[in-house]
Amino acid sequence: MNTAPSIPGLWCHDMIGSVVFYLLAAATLTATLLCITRTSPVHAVIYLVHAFFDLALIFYLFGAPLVAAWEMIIYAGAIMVLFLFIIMMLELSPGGKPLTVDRRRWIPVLILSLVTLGCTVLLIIQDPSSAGSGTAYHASPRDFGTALFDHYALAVQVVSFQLLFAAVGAYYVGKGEPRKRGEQPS
Amino acid sequence: MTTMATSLPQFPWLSLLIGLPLAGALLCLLQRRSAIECRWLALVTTLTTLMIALWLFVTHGDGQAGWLLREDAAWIPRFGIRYTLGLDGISLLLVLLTAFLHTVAVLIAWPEQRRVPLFMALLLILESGLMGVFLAVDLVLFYLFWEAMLLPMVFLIGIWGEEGRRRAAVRFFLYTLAGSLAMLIAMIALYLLHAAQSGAPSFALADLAQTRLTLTQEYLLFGGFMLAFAIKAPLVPFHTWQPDALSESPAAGSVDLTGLLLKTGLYGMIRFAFPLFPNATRNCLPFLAALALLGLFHAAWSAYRQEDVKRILAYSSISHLGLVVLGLAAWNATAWQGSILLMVTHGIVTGALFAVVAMLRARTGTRDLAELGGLWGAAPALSAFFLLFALASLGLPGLANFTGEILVLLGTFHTQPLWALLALPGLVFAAAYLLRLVQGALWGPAPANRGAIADLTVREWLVLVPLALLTVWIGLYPAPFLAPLAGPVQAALGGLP
Amino acid sequence: MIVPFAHVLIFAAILFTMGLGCVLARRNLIMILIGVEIMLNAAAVALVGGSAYWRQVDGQVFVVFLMAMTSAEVAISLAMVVYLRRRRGTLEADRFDGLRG
Amino acid sequence: MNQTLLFLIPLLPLACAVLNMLFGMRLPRLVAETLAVSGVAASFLLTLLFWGYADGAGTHALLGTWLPVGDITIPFALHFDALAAPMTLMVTGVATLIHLYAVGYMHDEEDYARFFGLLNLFVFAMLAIVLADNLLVLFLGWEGVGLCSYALIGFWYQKSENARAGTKAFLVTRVGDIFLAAALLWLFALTGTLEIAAINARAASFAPEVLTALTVLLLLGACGKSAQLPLMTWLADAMAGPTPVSALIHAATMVTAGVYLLCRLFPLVSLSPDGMAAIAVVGALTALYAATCALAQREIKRVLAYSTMSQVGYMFLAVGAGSVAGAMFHLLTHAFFKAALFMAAGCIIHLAGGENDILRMGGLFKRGPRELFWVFLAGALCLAGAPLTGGFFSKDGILLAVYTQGTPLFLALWGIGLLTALLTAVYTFRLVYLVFAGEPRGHGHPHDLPLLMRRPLWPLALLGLCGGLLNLPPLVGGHEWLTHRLGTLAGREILAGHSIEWALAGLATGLVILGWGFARWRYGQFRGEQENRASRFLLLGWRADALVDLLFVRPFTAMAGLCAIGCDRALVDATLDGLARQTTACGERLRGLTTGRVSTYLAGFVWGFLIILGWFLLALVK
Repeated sequence: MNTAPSIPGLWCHDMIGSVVFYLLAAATLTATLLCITRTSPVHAVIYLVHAFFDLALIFYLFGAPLVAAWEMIIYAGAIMVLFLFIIMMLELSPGGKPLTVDRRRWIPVLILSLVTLGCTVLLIIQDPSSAGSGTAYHASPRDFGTALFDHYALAVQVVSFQLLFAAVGAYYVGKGEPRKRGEQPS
Repeated sequence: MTTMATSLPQFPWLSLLIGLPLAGALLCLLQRRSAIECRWLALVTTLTTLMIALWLFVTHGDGQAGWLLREDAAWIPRFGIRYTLGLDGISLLLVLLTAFLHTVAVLIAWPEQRRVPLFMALLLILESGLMGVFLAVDLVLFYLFWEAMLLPMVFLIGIWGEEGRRRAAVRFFLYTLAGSLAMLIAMIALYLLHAAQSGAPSFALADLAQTRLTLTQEYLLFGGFMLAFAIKAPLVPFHTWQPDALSESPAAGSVDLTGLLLKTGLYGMIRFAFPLFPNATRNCLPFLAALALLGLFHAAWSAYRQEDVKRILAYSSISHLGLVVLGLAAWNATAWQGSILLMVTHGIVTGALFAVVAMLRARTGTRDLAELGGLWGAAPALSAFFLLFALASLGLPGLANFTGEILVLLGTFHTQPLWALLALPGLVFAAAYLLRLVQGALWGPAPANRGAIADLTVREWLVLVPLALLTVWIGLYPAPFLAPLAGPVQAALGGLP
Repeated sequence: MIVPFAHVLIFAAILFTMGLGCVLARRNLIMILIGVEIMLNAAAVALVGGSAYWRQVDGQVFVVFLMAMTSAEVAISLAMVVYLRRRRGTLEADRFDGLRG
Repeated sequence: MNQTLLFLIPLLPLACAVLNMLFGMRLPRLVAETLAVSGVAASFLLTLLFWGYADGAGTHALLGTWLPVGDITIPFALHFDALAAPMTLMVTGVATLIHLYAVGYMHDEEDYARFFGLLNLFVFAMLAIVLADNLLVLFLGWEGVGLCSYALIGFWYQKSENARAGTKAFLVTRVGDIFLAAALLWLFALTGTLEIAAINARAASFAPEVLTALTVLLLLGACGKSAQLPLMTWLADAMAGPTPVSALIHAATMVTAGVYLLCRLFPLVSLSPDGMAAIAVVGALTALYAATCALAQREIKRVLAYSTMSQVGYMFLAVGAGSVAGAMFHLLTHAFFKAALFMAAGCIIHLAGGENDILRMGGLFKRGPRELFWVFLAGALCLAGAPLTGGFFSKDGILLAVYTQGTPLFLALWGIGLLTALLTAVYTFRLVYLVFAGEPRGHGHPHDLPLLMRRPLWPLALLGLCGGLLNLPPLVGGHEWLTHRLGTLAGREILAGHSIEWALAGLATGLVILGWGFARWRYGQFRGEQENRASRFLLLGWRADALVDLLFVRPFTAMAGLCAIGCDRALVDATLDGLARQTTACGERLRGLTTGRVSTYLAGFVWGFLIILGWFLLALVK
């Protein structure tokens, strides 16, 4: 169990998996780099969403399909959208400029998208869960659920409480300052 | 010492002594509506505690050595910390004094109007902490109570004090905290040394006293403990917090501070510092005596120069405690008995003086000696009490302080004639500053702009009469108060040179 | 395992460093939060990689906890961003120095 | 009878004092006064009743334990013996008469309960000294009389000078007390007991140096209470108190306590020749000093105060010469005539309308009650030592005892004694002439004195005149009753030929006549008193106050200032404040680090992280 296998997993014998990993890693890093260098927060968030797509693929590659799904749903889907909402709500982007189509700006996006898309197709063709002889590690949702709700039941409870507190806290902080009595509404 | 525990499970009187005031304090805090109820609650609590202490005094005050009562329970076994309380003759007297002075303090604080529940609660917590200090035998427990009694006092000064209360409270806090930190470090070091030697970690006094230490180690640890005790006592270079704290604190606080808190330092020396480090103690006795003499005279001189009545009393307190320390340093049974008796009588007499001065201040609105005067014509009863306690304080035979002082001097002369002779002029100095105080307050013409002054109220009679009776009683028949000391003092001296 | 575990860790480390750089270099609160997200994801990569390496499901479980925590953190911090924007009218991190000694 | 009843002698005045202090103001005035007088009178009668107890070695009485010192317990115990009995009788008797006088004297005083309470308390304390069986009880009385003296000198406290005089008296006597206390501690350390008889019994085994040191300590202790050099400055100022107080405390009883102490411990004291010489020297010098001062005083009571000091000096001289009987004899006669003089002086001041200055008196012989003149004259004759009065015999006895010592030192002291006798006659008759002779120079309106102020004078004056009978020398057919009564306690036996005795008596008589002649020549007619430097010097008591001020009070005050301001504030407090300021400054510097910006903290965090990482790397490399 805890002895590291000396030979890398089965999936590597056809080398496709490793190539895909390196490709995805490179894509992720590129996207992240672009993300953190943007001046516009909207662009940054979009690049980050892209990076999360790649990460989700890597997770899938590592035999964690459930985590990959959640990465997509929660991170890319919920959290980043929340970011976008806030950015837009507060009008943080340098807006007002007409949307000019600058071709050069599309080049990195296109390359990244192509890489990601290619990797996705590759993975769909070569399903890691069905392909190998079973020695590669793959956590089925059943295993995952058993571990989560059996062994880590208490932690789940704690985390859920934390989420509840966060929700309450966010509500409290976000509702704004209570207007003092007699003060004119601004 | 540890084997003295009685076999039958007894009623936990000692825990009751600590717990009762604490319970009273909680009740005071819980019902914060009525100030009157709080006062009565505090009075009933302190009176009950006094009854218990008196009962213990009557039944156990026969001068037996060793623990008269002992309670022991495991508390934090991993570090060898136990909940151990012990009562011997020395602590018996101090417990009695604590219970008595707190009853008086509640009566003194009766007219307090601001935040009465909190005031009474703090007073009761203070009593609880003091009881704990005088009863704890486990070092950690002792330290806990030691700090626990500090905070209520700081708040009493800081909230209800007079004009300069903030500065006084902060000074008091910082000074004593610095001392107790030194003690804490020394305590832990001793614990670790002992644990390394015996393999059985323990904070019990009797166990730690068995630790084998090199002389250097002893000096260092002894210094740590003595710093805390010397600041609290206070010995002279560490005394400047005390006049501030005493003069700025409210009346009940002054009584408590001078009567009891200062005694914890001396008690700590007797109970912990001396028996834990016998060799260092033996070598440091002359040094201690020098400090005591220095304090005796320095404080007397300083007292002579003060204009503030409460500061005069504060310095007189330091001066008297110098004599107490001298008696301890003389290392002689008679001197020790005298010192401990002087601790008690000083608590009563100086406490009474502070009470009288508070009454004076309530009437005249000033503490400045130059603005007082001619009090005898206006309030003879108050003045008579003032004079009585001042005379007791300057060591008039037949009044309380004399018995302690003469025992200290007799005992000291026996072992160290020179020290006793050097201390003697202190009697004249005490007379000088106290008579200056009496002269300024009671005699002379009354200030022109002072209105009529009422004499004592019933409550004030209730405060002063017991104090005066005790002053005379101890002055004329101190035997019952000396009796419990015989055994413990012999035992304490026996272990050493 | 399809790649050496060390490579996975190096990847996670680079990602983490990028996030850290973002947090340190940017002054916009939103960008700082984005940097924090990147760092958290780097941690997730390491966890999933470890899970695959040791063939234990626990790493993935922790990623789930991490996501839950992240969402809580994001919820609160974005609420605070809104709050600060309303109160102070800016999101420049260096403008907020209420803790200055 | 039970000997514990002896305790009634001191305790009755105490009880009356306590009653008067607690309830005096609520009782009718007459009850309070009766209580005070009857308490003292009752102890006088009790003393007479118990007279027989003093026979032989005397009687011990034990009331109870006081102070347990280790294994020894110091009790409240009395010892009523041949030395204590006459003293007790004198104290209670004189006190009774003075109490009666005081009732008249303090007739208009509002605060009578405090006065009589304190006066009774004083009698108690004095009796405690007289009757004490151990030194601690004696010390109780010793401090007790000091307290009463303090409170009574400052009785009229509205005037700050009065209260200050009381404080001065207390402080100066307390300086003496610490020497007594030192002697007490030393004796306890040497013998393990404080019982006077036991100490006297064991004194012979002490080393000579120890004996001398102890004697000097006791002497200094006695000097404080008895206003002898060098602790004499308080007595003249003590005259600020009411006259009955001066009569009782500062003439008859308390100031003689020092003499009594030395007599009590005479077996110890007498073992040290050097100590005895010191006592005699102190006594003689004080006698001369006080007599010179008395010559120039202007206030009647101060003249009497200095004369008291001078006469007490004679008593010390007697003790130093080894004659306890002589000292006690003079003590008793002096108590009688000096009390009479003081009370008469009180009447004179009363008649002169509160005027104290003898230069503004005069003419009282013509205009005042004749009775007063005779009483005063009787007292003055005794004081001057006119032949056949009590003062003559007692003073003569002392001079004889000194003369028969024979050493050069004692002969010199004898010369001083003779000179003092001459001066005494001069200032006494000066007083008489200035007060009674000539025409009135003041504004007094003669009026009748209350009966209670006149009657008590007679018995005292008579006692003074006839006091010689107490110890009449065989020379004139007496039996030396007091000496026989004292028995072994009487000290050295004085052996002198009749011719010497006659010669000395003649010499003394001659000196008195000489002094009287001088006074008559100088003051018979009032010629005013011109003030010159010498008289001013004497008026101020040889400027002793200024000297004490310079030598002790100012250094004390300066030291107090140094301690309170120099040391506490400038040194300790300033050091601590400096520490506090340094700490604050450090904090100020450090607060620059906390910019409050997230970026700064993050940067710090990263740097810390990098350092830890680097440390791990270093460890790895090693």
